[in-house]
Amino acid sequence: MALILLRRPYGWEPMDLLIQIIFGLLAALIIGAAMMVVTVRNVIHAALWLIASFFAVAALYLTLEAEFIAIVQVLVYVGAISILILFAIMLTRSSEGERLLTKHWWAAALISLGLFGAVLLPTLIGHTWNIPLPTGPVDAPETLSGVEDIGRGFVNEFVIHFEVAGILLTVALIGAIVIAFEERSRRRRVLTLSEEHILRQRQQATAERVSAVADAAD
Amino acid sequence: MTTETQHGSVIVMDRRRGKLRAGQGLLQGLRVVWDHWAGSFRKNDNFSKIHGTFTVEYPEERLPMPQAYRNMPVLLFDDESGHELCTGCYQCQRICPPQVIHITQAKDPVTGKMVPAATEFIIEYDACMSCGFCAEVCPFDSIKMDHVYELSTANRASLTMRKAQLNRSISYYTGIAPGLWAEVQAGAMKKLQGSIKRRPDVIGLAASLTEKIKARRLELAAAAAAAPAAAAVSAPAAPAAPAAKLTPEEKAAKLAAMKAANANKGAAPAPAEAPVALSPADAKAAKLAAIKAANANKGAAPAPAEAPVALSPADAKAAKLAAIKAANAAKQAEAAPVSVETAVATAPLDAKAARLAAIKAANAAKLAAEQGNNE
Amino acid sequence: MLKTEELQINIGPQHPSTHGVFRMLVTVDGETVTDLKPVFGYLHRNHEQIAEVNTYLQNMPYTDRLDYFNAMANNHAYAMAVEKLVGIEVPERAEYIRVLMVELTRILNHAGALGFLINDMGAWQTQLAFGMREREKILDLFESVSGARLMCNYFRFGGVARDLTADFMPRLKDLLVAMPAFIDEMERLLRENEILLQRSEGIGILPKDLALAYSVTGPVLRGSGVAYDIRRAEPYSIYDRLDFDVPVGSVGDVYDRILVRIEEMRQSKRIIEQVIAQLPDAQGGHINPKARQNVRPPVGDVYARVETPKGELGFYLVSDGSSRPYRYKVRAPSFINLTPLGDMCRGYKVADMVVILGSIDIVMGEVDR
Amino acid sequence: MPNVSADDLRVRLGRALPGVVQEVYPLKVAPPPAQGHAPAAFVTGDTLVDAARVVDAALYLRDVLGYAYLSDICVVDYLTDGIFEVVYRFYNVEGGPSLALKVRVPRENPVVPSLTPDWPGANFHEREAFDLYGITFVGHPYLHRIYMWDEFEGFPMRKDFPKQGDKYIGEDE
Amino acid sequence: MQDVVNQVINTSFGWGWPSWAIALIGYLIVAALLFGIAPFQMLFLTLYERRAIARMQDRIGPNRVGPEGMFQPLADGVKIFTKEDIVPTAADQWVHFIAPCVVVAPTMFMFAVLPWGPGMVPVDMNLGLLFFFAISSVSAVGLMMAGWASSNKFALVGAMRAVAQMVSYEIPAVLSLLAIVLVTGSLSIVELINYQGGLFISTRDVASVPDWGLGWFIFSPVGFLAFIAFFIAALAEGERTPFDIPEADSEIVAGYMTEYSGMKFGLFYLAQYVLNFLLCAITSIIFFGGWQGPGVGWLYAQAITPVNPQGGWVFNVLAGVLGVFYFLTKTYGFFFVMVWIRGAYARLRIDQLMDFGWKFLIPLTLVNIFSAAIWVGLTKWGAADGLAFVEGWSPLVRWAAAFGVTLALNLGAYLFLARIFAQSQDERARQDDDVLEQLTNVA
Repeated sequence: MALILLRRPYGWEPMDLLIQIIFGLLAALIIGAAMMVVTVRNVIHAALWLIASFFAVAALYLTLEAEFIAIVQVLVYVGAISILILFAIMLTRSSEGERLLTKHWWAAALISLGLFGAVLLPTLIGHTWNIPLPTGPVDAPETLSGVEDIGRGFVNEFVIHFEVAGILLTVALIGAIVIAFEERSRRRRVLTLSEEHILRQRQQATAERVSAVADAAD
Repeated sequence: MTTETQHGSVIVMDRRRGKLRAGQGLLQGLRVVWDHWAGSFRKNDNFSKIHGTFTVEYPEERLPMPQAYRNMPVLLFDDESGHELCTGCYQCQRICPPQVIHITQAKDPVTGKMVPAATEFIIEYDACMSCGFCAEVCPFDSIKMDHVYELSTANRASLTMRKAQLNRSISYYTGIAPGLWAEVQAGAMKKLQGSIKRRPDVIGLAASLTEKIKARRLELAAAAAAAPAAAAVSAPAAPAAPAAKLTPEEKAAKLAAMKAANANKGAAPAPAEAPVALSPADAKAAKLAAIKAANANKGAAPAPAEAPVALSPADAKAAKLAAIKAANAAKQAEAAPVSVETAVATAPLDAKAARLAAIKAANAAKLAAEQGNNE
Repeated sequence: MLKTEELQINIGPQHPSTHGVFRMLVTVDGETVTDLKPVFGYLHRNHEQIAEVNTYLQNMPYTDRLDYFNAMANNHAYAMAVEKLVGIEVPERAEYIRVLMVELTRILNHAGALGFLINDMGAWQTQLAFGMREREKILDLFESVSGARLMCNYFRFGGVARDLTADFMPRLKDLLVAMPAFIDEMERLLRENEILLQRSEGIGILPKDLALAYSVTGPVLRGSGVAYDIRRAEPYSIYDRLDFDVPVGSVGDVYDRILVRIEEMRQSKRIIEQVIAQLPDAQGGHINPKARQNVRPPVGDVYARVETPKGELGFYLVSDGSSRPYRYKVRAPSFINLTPLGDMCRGYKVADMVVILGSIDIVMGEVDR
Repeated sequence: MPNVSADDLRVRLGRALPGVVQEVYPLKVAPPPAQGHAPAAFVTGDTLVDAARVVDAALYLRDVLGYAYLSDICVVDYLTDGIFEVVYRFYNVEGGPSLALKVRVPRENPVVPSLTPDWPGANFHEREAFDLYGITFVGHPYLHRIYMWDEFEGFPMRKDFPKQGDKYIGEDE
Repeated sequence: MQDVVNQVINTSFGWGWPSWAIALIGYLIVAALLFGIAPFQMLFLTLYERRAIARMQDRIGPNRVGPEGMFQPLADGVKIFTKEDIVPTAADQWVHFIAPCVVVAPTMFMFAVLPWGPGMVPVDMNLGLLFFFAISSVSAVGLMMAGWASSNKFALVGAMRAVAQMVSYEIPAVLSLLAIVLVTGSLSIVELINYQGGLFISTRDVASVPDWGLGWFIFSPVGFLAFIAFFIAALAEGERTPFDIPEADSEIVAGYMTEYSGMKFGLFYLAQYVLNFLLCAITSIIFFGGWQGPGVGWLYAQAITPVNPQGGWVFNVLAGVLGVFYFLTKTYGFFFVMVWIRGAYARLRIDQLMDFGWKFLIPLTLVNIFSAAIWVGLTKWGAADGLAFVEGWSPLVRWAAAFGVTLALNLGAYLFLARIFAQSQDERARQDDDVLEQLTNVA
């Protein structure tokens, strides 16, 4: 990747600046998009902002050289989850919602800030700043991001987790299918002309049979 | 499963159920399309082939128009004389399904009577449906269907065609539909011969007129005896034709001459000199001359209007007009001997025109004579 | 639970697949059609009223405009009606020429109709282009005899307008050489194509007895399994002298209609071959090009019908003894074949609806009149 | 099934359904006065039936005689006689010529029972007749205008419908 | 590209620019190049398609603007640019505006991992294939936006169909590629191409095979079935006949594009054709060796590469030209197949499309993955992996055994599934007898 190449030791200073700028832009985009998600009135717009936020997060992963995670973020969140959200919203059909920033918005803001601080503060406090930057060649890229490692991890180390997740997903899938079938069977079936015709013929035949039986009884 | 009937049977279409469908049909379809693709690199204009490009690249290449092709009616006129074949008979106007033909018939400027020509002929091309009925009914073969199809315009009003825009020469029409024009000629010839055979003396006259003419003829015979001299003036015109067996045209010409001569009967000789030598294209000139002659005679002392018109083969109209005018002039002058010398060369193409001229001349002469008699 | 809501959509009057200005007011539940109301009249010009103002002959070119695909067949029906009313005999040669033209019309109509049907199924015009190619050849022939490709105006009361031109027969024979290849190719493209089978099998079924009750005609009726062909049931013109088979379907779905149309093209070709073989015998006869331009039929009424490619086209004429018809009614096959559309589409998907409409093969000029 | 002629039909229909068949009386079809000849009398050769019982007659044709195919329904406006004539045309699927049933209703109150419940194919024919002539078909499931728009006034195929001048022209242009 | 830029700037001019600047310039140049190539591909492909399909229909096609109609796409472009841009009043203005961009952008991204020739890849990502498909799924968002923002029923239905189709056909596409990935053991597109040297048999499977650049995957049963499945899925992804349901003009006018005009419509068009090009390109790369072909490998071995710095630059050029030639020939060949299919077939119905994808294509690709596993086992594994019986077989015999087994398996699976699928479709087409019976009893 480009950024790996940029990390070559000669001239890291401008490279670092570039990374910083990119990070800043991405962070701004993520936060801005996330803010838009909760503030816009139109639900579809909110979903679209969410997608933008997802995408920016994927880009952020790239700057961290986690290619696989980045690509999977795009594939799963942007390509699938967001579509699911959009579908859900469109099917429920009420895209214009109430504006959720009520007059007590400051309370909400306070709570969020508090929670955010609760997470961030220990990090800020516990972090050791001013570590001297490494000199000399950079380490080989981290191996965890490799697909192969993830694959091996799935079938060796984390096989139970993997299997459980797989079973969970399968169960969810089967459940969805069952629900869909139930719904389909309950739906009013529109008879086609020929089906209606055959039905009428059969009913007539039954009626005749019944009347014949009645006649015979008489 | 088939059921026999008298001619052929009833086939129940085979739906080919139960065949394994694993994509063979799709491959077959691909094969068909491939054959067309592979075959499309040569051109094909042969009806018996289904492969090859059939495109006609329109502005450069054009399909040959079949002769029968019809798109928008036009009026025909004779190339050499400019004689318009239309007589303004209203047949086309009457049959036109969308009613887009509007005719104004020509009037004689002197008498105000209708003459067999159209002064204005309007066809609304924008509403015309090119059904071709007008061309079919036209008894004078003057309205024909054109082959021009690039008529689109942004200006709808420009599609109201007047006579000047509708006029096409006969040679133009023979260019686009030689076979059809040959048919027209053959048909006209046949008709003419038929009618001459049937009634050699009243060519082309309406049946209602023949009785009148018969009656007139008797009177005329009596009158002719009274004035042999006057008749003799114009007599030499007729014998000019070969005596043995007259062709229809000659007969027509003779008849015209006779009628004209009859008109002069009982008139005092008062020569109004109007020697007009007609060049082939001088139809107008002839007409003018005739009018001039008529004007000269009008209200003047009786003067013989001498109009020796040497007609070229295609000058039927000119002859016709001249005859009419001369006749009118004679009538006006009450007794002006007019001798119309019509030497019509026999050309099959002009049979009709000549015949028409003859008829018109005859009619005019008859009218004149009648009037002359009455007074 | 997701509840689906019924939705009303207008397909047409401006829509790529409505074969003209035709509107279908469709109620859909999801993708399933629950109700369909055909709405038309956008091309209504009161043709029948116009015809009452015109003379009998003047109506001839207007019949071309009914079903502009099959002008010759329309001419035939109208000419037959007037001839029946007045009592005009048609010379033999003219009859043969008429049948020749009408059967050519049938081929060109089916070639086009199949192409449009496959287009409605979403093909990108290849089948249509092949059909149009053959159609163009036939139109060339029409043009050479009648002077126009579509608005032929070729039939006259008691004959036809013009005799065949000298180059007509050789060209027709060339065309007949190409015809089997074309029909076989069409069959190879359509008959076993899995996609087409999926799109047409079991779609738009019109059962046999319902087809009769719905008064549908032509390939739609025969596709439902009723072997009713007017050429056979009530032979007119010279059809009683010609051998041909009547193809019928067995299920009555779109696929059967396709098969019937393909087979009808074959049969038409067979008829044309017979006409060519028998035509020289009729050479002596004339064709009455300008016969009876101004007819004045006696007081009475008449109904004459022919089997056009789309079905039974009938003309009901009432004469009051004048030169204009007192009543002039067109029984248009496209119009009546539309009657079961709403019922036929019920229960199928929206995409099928388009195909069912295509399989009926309507021409709006005839529906709206 | 053997074909039935029109005269035969009249006899058989009269026997099977007494009172349905009506006596045919001549109609005065009047040409426009401009054409200047006397109105001619028109005596139809087809079977004239009672308007109220046309469905019975039609069912007889279908079920007994086998004329199951309803080909055409046509209305003729006989203005001078003050009637509308509705012509039903039936065919036998086996082949052969048609049988026509004719029904005459007064122009002032044209009401005919509908055939649509028994012949769905009569649907559009009857709607067309309603649209263009204003004949009410009792029992028709959806008797609306078919060609003209719903707001249109008048029945354009009637002989007394004004041929010239249109109040709708000028609104659009 | 960096090498060239470095050569020019630092060696020729001697400016001594830092590496990151060189890299940046190199990437920028490549990006600009690709950005120019993408619309060019679209222009070319539209003309190509129109001409090819015209030939199939016995026509000539556009041949008026320029020689052989060469400038017809430009004329169309000018027309589209100058057209009025209409936005419906009821539309969501911003979403309506952004949607085409969201659709186009991913297709441009996808060029980043596309190798054009030997050593000619913008970015050799070791997750290239995954990146390719991850990015391609983003355009579904754009389609959704377009359909929703137009506030038109046809557009919305079209968008729904498009998204449903894209999402469900991504599965067979990825599954069929999974088989290939299993065989190669890599997600890198470059690695995939390198794998395909050889002559009908890949040199990686049997090392003794001469390297003519013809060891394509298409010659193995696994690859062939994967190719069929992938190409069908690619047709669906690219919204090509017989899967052009989202824009089925006979049903829903133009799908999500209904309310677009002018350049926005042009952008959709651009996205579609560029996507088609990319799908054809990726098909040719994965199954037909991309730039692999007779001569390229040898030429590239003589060229200046990191492995071989002593090579001649002439060979660089020759290998590049030949490689790009092979690659483009194959790609346009596949586009021709797309056009060919478009010329021959009708369109499926949406439910039939779903049926086909889920009931036929996905089982087939799953079987193919199984085949691929067998292939890998028979050609690569040994006693250490638990396959003792293959020990001692020559590579050719192992390859032959793998070929035979997978061929039998795949063919059997295909015929079996085809029969089952045809039967299920047949039953759908027929009267649903059970339902009728049920209804009769109820009534």
